[in-house]
Amino acid sequence: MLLIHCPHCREDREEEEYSYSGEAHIVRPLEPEALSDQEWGDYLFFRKNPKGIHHEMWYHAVGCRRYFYATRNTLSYEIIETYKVGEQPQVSAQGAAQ
Amino acid sequence: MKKYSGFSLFKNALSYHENWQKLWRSPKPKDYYDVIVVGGGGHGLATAYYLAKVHGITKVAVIEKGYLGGGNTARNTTIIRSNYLWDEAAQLYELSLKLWEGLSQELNYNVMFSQRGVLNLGHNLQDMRDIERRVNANRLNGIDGEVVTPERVKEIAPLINISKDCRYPILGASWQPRGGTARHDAVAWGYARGADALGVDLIQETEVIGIRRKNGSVVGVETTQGFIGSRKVACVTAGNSGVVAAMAGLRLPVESRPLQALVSEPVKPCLDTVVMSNAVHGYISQSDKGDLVIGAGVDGYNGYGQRGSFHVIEHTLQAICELFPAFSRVRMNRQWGGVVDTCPDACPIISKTSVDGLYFNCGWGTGGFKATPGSGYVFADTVANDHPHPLAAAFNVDRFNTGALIDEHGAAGVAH
Amino acid sequence: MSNNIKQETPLQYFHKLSSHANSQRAELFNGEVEFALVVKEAPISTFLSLRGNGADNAFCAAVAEVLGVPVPTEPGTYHSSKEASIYWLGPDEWMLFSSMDASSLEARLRASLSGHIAIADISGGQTLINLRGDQLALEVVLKKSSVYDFGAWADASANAGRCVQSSFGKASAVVANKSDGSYDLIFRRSYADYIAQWLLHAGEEFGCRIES
Amino acid sequence: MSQINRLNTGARTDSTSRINFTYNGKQMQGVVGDTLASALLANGVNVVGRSFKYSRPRGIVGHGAEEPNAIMQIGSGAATVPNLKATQVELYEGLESASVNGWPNVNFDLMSITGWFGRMMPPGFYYKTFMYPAKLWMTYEHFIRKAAGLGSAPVQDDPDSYDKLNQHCDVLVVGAGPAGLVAAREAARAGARVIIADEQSEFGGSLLASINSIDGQVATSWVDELVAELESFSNVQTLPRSTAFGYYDHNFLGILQRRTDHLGISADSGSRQRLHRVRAKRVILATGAFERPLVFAQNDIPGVMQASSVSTYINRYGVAPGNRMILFTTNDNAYQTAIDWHRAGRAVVAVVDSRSAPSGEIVAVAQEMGIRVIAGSGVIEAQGGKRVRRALVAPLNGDGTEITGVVEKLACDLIACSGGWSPAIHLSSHTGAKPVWDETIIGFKPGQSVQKERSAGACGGTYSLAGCIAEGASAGAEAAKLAGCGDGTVHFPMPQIKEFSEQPAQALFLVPHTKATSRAPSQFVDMQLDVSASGIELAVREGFKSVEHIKRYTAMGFGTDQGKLGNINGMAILANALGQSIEQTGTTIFRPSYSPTTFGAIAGADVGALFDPERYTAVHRWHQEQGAAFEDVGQWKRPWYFPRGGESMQDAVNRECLAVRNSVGILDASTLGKIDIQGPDAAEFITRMYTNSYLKLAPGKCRYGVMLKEDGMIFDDGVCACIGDNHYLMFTTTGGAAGVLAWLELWQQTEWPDLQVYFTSVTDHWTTATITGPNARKVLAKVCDDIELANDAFQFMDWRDGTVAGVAARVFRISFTGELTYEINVPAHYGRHVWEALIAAGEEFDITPYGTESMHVLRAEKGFIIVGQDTDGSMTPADMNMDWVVGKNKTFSFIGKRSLQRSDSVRKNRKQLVGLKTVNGTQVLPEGAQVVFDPEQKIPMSMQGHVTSSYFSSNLGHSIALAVVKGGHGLLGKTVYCPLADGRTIAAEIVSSVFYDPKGERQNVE
Repeated sequence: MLLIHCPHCREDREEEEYSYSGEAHIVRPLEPEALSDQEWGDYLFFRKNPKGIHHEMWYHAVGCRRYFYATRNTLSYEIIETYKVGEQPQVSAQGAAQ
Repeated sequence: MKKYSGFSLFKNALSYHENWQKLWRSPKPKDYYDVIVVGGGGHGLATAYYLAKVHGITKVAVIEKGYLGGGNTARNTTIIRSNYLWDEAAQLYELSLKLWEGLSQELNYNVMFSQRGVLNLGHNLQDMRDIERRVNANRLNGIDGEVVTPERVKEIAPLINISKDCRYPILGASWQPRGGTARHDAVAWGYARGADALGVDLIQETEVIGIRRKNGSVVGVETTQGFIGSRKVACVTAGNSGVVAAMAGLRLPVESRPLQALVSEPVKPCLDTVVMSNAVHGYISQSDKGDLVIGAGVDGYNGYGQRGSFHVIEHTLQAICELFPAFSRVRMNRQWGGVVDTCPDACPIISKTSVDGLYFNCGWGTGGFKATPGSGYVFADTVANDHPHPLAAAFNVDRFNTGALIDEHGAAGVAH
Repeated sequence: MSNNIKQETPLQYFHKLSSHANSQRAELFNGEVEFALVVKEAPISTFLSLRGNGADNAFCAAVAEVLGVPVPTEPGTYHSSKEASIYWLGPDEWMLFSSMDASSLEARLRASLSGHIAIADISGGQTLINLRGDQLALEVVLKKSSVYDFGAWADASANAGRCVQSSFGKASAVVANKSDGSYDLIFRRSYADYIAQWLLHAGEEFGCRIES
Repeated sequence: MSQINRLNTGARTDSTSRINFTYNGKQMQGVVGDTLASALLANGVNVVGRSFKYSRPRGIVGHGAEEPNAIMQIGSGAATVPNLKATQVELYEGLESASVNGWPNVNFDLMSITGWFGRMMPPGFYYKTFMYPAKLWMTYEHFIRKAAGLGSAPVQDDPDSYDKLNQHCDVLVVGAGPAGLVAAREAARAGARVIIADEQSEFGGSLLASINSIDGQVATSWVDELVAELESFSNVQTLPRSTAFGYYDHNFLGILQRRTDHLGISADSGSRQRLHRVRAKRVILATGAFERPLVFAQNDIPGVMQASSVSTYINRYGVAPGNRMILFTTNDNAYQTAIDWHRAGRAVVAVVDSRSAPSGEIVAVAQEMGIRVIAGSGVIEAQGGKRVRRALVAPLNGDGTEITGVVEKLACDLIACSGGWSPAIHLSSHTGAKPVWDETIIGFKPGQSVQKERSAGACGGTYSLAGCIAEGASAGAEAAKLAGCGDGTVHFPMPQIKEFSEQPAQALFLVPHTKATSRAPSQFVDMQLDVSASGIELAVREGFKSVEHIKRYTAMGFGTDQGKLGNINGMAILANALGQSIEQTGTTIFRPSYSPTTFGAIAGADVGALFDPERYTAVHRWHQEQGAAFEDVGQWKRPWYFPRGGESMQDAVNRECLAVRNSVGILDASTLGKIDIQGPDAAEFITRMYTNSYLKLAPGKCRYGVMLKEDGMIFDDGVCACIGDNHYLMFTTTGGAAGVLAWLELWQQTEWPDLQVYFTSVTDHWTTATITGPNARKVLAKVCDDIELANDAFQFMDWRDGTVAGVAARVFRISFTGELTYEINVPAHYGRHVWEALIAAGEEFDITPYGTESMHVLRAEKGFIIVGQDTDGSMTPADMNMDWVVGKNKTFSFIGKRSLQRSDSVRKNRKQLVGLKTVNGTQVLPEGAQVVFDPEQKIPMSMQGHVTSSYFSSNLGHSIALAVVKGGHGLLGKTVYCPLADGRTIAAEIVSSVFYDPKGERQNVE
């Protein structure tokens, strides 16, 4: 039962207010027509799905209606940080490994 | 392998049970195997069993990081049915159901497969259209099923509430009499014992930490007990598929999510079938011990923690109390979570990969347990022949590139 | 518009309904209020959704000029005057509640704002209710209804001006605290029956009445 | 039977206030303050149940949540509750209780399986038999199931209600024993918001049964003062009768409060039980410890009890459960029970101490009282039938593994046992903290915290009272500080406490017998599930090694007591059998619930009418008054049809459909999602989301659009109108509204934040009355005089602002029926007024309200699809014959476009939308029927598609259907077949999906 800090509301709020929206920082290809089926399929469906540090999107659906990003450990469920769209994470899997 | 029977039980009781044979050996890993199965859950053990039994490939190791059947095999709600919508899925699950029907005898191990029937409830008009569609398709595929009225639902499960006045009244259901439940641990142990007797090495408490490749082909696996060679590595690691795939530099179209379940305290028999409702989200049956066994929906976020969020449990019990108001006073004894690998089309991946000799069987989502025998059967065939079994062909990973998905979400919502 | 045009508030059919499980409990509050909890629906009013850049001083100044109330830029706060309240809903989203006419208010705002803004009249789709009564009853009913930590607002009278959009039962609502210790709730019209039933149920142990 | 075991000493019970209750139909009396267990013991009841597998007689062994045997059915009828532990049921007047097993009764049980037959049922015996012949398994299972279960579930609806409070606090203290109480006090004084919860009826924990003195007063008085002090803090919530049953992520705990169960009546106000959903900044676990039983032969005979429970019954409840007691202990602590028993005036036969030279202070005290201490010995077997009659005592070697001398038989009727203590680490274990074995306390302690919690007192392995209080105080102050309150220093002084200094206890997990474990009478580890030491050894013999395997094979710890008593002994016996240490063997993971938790309480108030919100339009009450039948669409209740008189549904739908085509009908379309879109980049954004372009849509104009997911499959559709410069109104499907809004926000906020556009849901703002039919204009004209309605002035796919029935309205001329249609939108508080005005204006045209069913028929006649019915998430626009809606020349690659070019998307024989016309026009195909080309083929048949929509069209006089068929667009004129479950096969011809007015001329009414 997660407690998630909304970077816009600047409060810790209950999980029930949010919905999960998948892996973060997947950029839509600028020229989809230029991609092979495999490259397009990769963008559509294939995910990192790591056990450990994961950057992901959350939607404050019953709240400020903003999407934002979280760095969360998918094993311990610890939320290391939340940050706004346009910002970069302070913690990454590579960084955490070091 | 010494055969189990009422007589063997009697004979062993005479000697105070001091002479029972071990169910399986605990061998040291050999240097090389013809096939290494990564993952000692039900599917992995079944794969090893059928490799040995059907294909005569006995130099097989099953490598399990924990204990046999300790993952989702040990954590599911044991529902078995084959009334899936799409031909591809229906045929695979029907193969599985047919194998279930003789499994205790095949393995000489009572997996307690109880064909008490499965009801899938419909609560709105679209549910009922989907049920009609699915049952019609099932029947033309040779799978038993019928669409039943609320009154018939009530006959099958007398404590269910079929009042028209409740929030989401039951408008009808699909009924598959051949569906039911089985004793989950016994399935793993039965396949393990059977595989072991055919010469398969079951190597527990050994974790695969790398997949060694040479020129795009598999040559073996690195484990916590050292390197073990093999030209064929078959990965069946539900809940960890993405992690294992990453060892070979692959990504999969799967996300690992928590799936939760719970049981009540044991109560006297009061529900003799399996009741599933996608619309209100609850799945319930009663075990032979008397526990009400209840499954929830998948949690909303990725997670490997084998636990999910409490509000999912709350929502599920709201649904159960809606369906069975009398169960409101029964108490939850234990709850737990597993990790399911979910695919975008709610169907599994049984596939060769871009790495020669590396095979994946994953992405079963919430539907893995019921598929155990069939999954093992077609995967063993695919690995043995290095060519997809006809029933596995549609489940290749390339479908996510071509777009030929098998969308079980379409009519099942959640393919439990 | 002429006076014979019938209007219905979302809770129209709930006015004067009450729940009261336990007469003993009612005696406790048998003074001027017979029910420990009173839900009062505001008359039909103006609700506007306002979108814009809260970091833009010109935007804030223009809104304040029209409304007579400063724009709350601090998350989870609202400002109000006799005629209007403005609630922070998100970093670029506010809800206006006012007794002023919707179309003229919208027109005045549009006239004084420039750049990328949006105003939508949502008067027909919202209602505001005031929840007042015994402090314990208020506290319990809010705890029953929402996952939000209203306790963090502590002493409501000293901390009036807080608002939040959060869950309310299985619906959602904007909840704001008032200096008199009561709370305002704003929610969507289609959920009104559900929320009214929810409140009557949640308030039953204290006695709960809905009035217009 | 009278209360033969009631003492008249100063206990917490009031022996002068009698309470009547029944047990298995027999009238009995207890006193105020009793639990059902203490009352049964007072009444001399020995057998309270039969064991699950072997139906052995069982008595009460504990006094709380750990009790494995005294499982009761409480109450009767709708309010009955199965499986309550008698030790946790507070006695009330009129309480009805019954044992859950035993047939015909617990004292005389025909199901009892002992000796030889018991031996036929070792762990795992099910797996080894009942396999042949295969078809008989269901029969075998039928008999196996007869023995299943403990109590019975009610068969009637629950008469009680439940609720929940969402709680947030700085410091949550679980357990109100000495450590918890002082922790709460320190945290409260530091100004923290504190919740303290305890499972028992009153706070105090072990002190409620203590005869110690604290600060010169009786322990219970000290507790009373402390509780009063806590209750005086406004920042403290005290929750007695409240069990913390689960510890979830991020310091979220579930606490179940039993509010009325102890009153015994189904309360007529408020909730029976309340679930506190607590989010705490810090948690202090002060959950105490469980005494560990001793495992010896026939240790399950009634009269074998936990030593601390015996003391509790004496000191707290004033009950001495027997006459002649043997205390069997491995430690000093349990000597208190011998002293308590002696002081109660009953005979202590002996203290059997496994240690060769017990020398603690308390040992001396006992000996001074004249109590015989048999050192270096153990009770190796209990004997008796339904009550212990004697104990076999034998000298043991130093480490308690072998019998070294002659067996002595001692007569007794009570064997009180203490194998030391096991910390109650359940909640800590829920968090994922891995328990660690501590040799000094001979038990598992909480592992490294992974949440913001710490354990204090006995649950952390600190057993002295002074130690518990000191630890509690510092934990309370520290937690408050970490939550931002106070400076972390302990404020209140330590109380003065006199305690005996204790000598080390001995680890003794299995008492040896003269026979091998496999041959000795059963030495029970888990009483409830009949798991014995020999069963564990058998599992090891069969090759199981993992503690989880053993647990699953033997069922150890799966009972409703969750192995609170048996687990540690079981792990130790397993470790011994494997020849490894307990540390290596590890323990199983505890999971919620700590103790069983009522389903209804977890469901809370969200059942019945509040299970899920019902959303209503502003015209809903009018529909109800007209007797409409309703359909669930998402959370909305929509009128399905409006039966008149005794009309059947088909009759009503026929009439409604004819009315629309022949005159005029009216539909409440308010539930359609409506999203207001504003901003300089609105047109660009919308064009990226829909398949077609909106860049050139002028104000006053509408356009129909289809939205795809990025995989190219249709996910929503609707009309989008240009309201003004940079201002649009998007309509969505009823069920898709929230999803579409979130979808738009997702792309704008995360992918294209540079596009300036805002979205606002305005669904609830508008009431939408759709009037449709050749007379629609005439009706509208009667109530609207400021819009020029002429066909060429207000054209198809236009919209206008105006006044309808005196109300400012926005009128769209779009059509989902193919008829002349106006969708009249007004703010919802005018909804009913305008609706009724339209009904009145339409009276002369017999305006006919119609529901979703007729709407579906009318659109199907026109071949218009319904997303979610005719599509299922695997359909592209081309599949739906809607290529015309895909903007081929759009410069931006709109969402889903690329996927339309994948090899599977351009495959020739995709399922495609067609019409089906049954050969016999009176036959209506069932929706969901499968389509085949050859009905004579063998099963499995080759299925070509299925019927998505099917109706009888009263306008056309025959049935119509829409279907998706492989390659259907190229199969017009082909006859296909639908083999049905009822044995019929219906033949139908593939036709155009547009059945009616194919040229679309109907709506051009001049």
